[in-house]
Amino acid sequence: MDGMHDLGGRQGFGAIRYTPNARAFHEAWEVRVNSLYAFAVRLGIFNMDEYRHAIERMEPRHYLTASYYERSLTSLATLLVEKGILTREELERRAQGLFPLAAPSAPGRTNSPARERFQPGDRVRVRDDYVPGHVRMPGYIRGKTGVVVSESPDYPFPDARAHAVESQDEPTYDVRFRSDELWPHSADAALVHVGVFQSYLERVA
Amino acid sequence: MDGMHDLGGRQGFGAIRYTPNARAFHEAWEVRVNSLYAFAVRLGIFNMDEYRHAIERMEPRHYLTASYYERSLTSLATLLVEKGILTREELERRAQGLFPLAAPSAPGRTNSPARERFQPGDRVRVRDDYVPGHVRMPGYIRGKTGVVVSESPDYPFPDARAHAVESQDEPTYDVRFRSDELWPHSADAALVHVGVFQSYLERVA
Amino acid sequence: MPDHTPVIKRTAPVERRVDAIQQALDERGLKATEAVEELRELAEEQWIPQNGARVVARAWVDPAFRERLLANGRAAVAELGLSMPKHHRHLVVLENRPTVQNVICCTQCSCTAFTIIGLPPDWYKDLEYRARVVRESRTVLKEMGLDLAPQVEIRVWDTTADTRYMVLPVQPPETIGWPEEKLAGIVTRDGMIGVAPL
Amino acid sequence: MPDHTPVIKRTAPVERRVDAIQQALDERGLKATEAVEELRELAEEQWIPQNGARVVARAWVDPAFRERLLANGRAAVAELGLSMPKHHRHLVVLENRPTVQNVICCTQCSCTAFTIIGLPPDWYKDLEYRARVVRESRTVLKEMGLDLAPQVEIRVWDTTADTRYMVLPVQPPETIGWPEEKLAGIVTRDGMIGVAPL
Repeated sequence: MDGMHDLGGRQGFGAIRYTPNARAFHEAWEVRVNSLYAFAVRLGIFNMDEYRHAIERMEPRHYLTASYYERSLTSLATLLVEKGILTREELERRAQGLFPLAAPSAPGRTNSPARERFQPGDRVRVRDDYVPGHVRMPGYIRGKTGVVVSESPDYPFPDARAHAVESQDEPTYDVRFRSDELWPHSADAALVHVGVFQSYLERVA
Repeated sequence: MDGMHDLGGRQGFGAIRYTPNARAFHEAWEVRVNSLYAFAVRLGIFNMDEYRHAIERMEPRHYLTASYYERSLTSLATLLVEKGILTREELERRAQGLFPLAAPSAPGRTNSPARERFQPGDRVRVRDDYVPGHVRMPGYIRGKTGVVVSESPDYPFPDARAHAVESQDEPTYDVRFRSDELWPHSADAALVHVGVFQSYLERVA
Repeated sequence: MPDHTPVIKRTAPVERRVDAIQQALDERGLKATEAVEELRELAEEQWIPQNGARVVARAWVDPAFRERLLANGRAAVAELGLSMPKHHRHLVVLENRPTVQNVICCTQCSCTAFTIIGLPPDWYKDLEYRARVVRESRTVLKEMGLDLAPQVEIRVWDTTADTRYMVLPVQPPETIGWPEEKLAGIVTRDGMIGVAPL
Repeated sequence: MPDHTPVIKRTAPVERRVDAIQQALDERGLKATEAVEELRELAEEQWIPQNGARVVARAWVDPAFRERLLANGRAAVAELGLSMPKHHRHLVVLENRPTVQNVICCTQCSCTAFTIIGLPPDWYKDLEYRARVVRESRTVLKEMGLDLAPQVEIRVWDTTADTRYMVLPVQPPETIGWPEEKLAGIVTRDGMIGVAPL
């Protein structure tokens, strides 16, 4: 989905709040959230693709203003409710207040029927796909052309696995894009490497 | 700029909070904001393009969570400060609290050197332009192809006028896009008409 | 020497922020408070949907006016004594037909022909309408209560320049023959935006 | 019959929301609290940047290990007793050179090779870094204190799949000949993300 989470290249954001070697956690509840979602994954209640997608499905204002671990918490709660483990009513009764959850999911999709094997050096274009459900193609590479650097091991296909749709595992390609191809005359010079699923790619003749 | 304001086609938003023939204003301060910015425009302190751009330059979280008239207020205050009429310190002292303003502007640009006159029926493509400053090309038409329906009177060129850059007035073209061209297989069927400045367009052979 | 200025940490309430600007301009002799009163009167009493309603009613009863309105909206509304801001150089009137529904939006801000159809309501300015109506037009209109037949073509108009739009709704058949003033009474702002039936 | 359920209107504080889930899972016999303690220990004491620092130090002193690390990161870190989650099927180690600076990010969420370089800090997960580093890499690095010479090429790696990345920094010349343990002491998580010099 073309959601609020798809931030790469979006303008208007301010300075990075950087301090060297900052801590990963600040409060005890953050560690608990991190453990609880990992625990639910370990129990097989949901997988990482479902987890990521439930974050993406958060109401955009909530997504943008929540901290990282509040986003994590919202995904965890949403999936526990969607999987029938808990109800929202129980959560709100226990929390003594509203417990905002993510919005329902759109349908998923399986692998592209036209997948091709690529070799290092091949020129590839990212398909002009608009996917209503989960997709791991950042919007900034859609329709853009790059060069294959390497092939990864096969991975579960996230567009399917976030939606319990049947699919085959497939490789991702490390595709190298020039920042000037991604944002012509409007980016610092750099090579941007993205791990692109085979289903998202087509060969450039 | 590819800012938070460029919302057309972004997914994840919920239901429209519609009530028939709802009021334009709810509180007296909203009417005052609307009058104050119109007054500043009338006095020639800033123009409408500067006004729109200062809204776009708001911190993205602020933009997304502020009401319409709070965005209007933020633009007004930002421009009064940038134009040297008031200082932020004075505003914060009078308001007895922080007065968030928009971020500084990137440079503007003048008309495209390669403008063409189009006729109704001409096929045109929206240039693949990435503009750091103000631009009235919604991201969803960038690189897309449509058909010219009509030509407007000449207008000031917003990409220049929002930044006090010299430019010539130019027409906009009413360009008709198929929603399926804009978001293939991922939109309700419709014709989407956009008023596109001449500088943003190139002919499709 | 320590700094004794108290630390200001919270964002001031929006109303106090408006006061701050208005007072600061007044103190500089710019007479903001006078202007606010004058412009309030325009915004609340002059720029109202009843203007557009008169235009629509006239177009329904007067075929020659309808033609002039479709050919040059700005000139035609001037015939009824209605004006538009100088920067709105062009008013395009969009004629609904039984098989064509026009809908107006502004995805990047919230522009409208406000002197004619009235200042827009919250839902028009909300992020939801701006994000969704261009991509999910039929779904959005149905959610809002306008469930169009499948054969009706939807045309969405995104107000990206200073051309302004106004929808000319189809006259309900049961109102044929009504006097112009009575007709104006059934035309709503939402109908002129294109999201509601009359 | 009137409904006497009190109306709940405010969002519960985030900590109470976490409690609600943890208690509800515990009451269902899922032993969430036990798991939280066990996973807390992993997150706070096992998945720490010192792991990656050991890897970097070994690569600096052992050219054969360095080659194995660049060829197959997952297998090479396992030699040092370090493991990665099953779904991280691939660890790509990015070798900085005097004229090449590699930088890791995750624009869509906040993925990292957390068992090796440690869980990421706020700034890595913040919207600012995610939005800006792919498009304004040199500007962002400079803001963060890494002012690269113009001839240094920047390579940004967006973690969009379950391949994980780790930057292998250039060994500072003044540390040549140091023992491996002492070398590990100068390697930071931010250095392995690629945003800070050593």
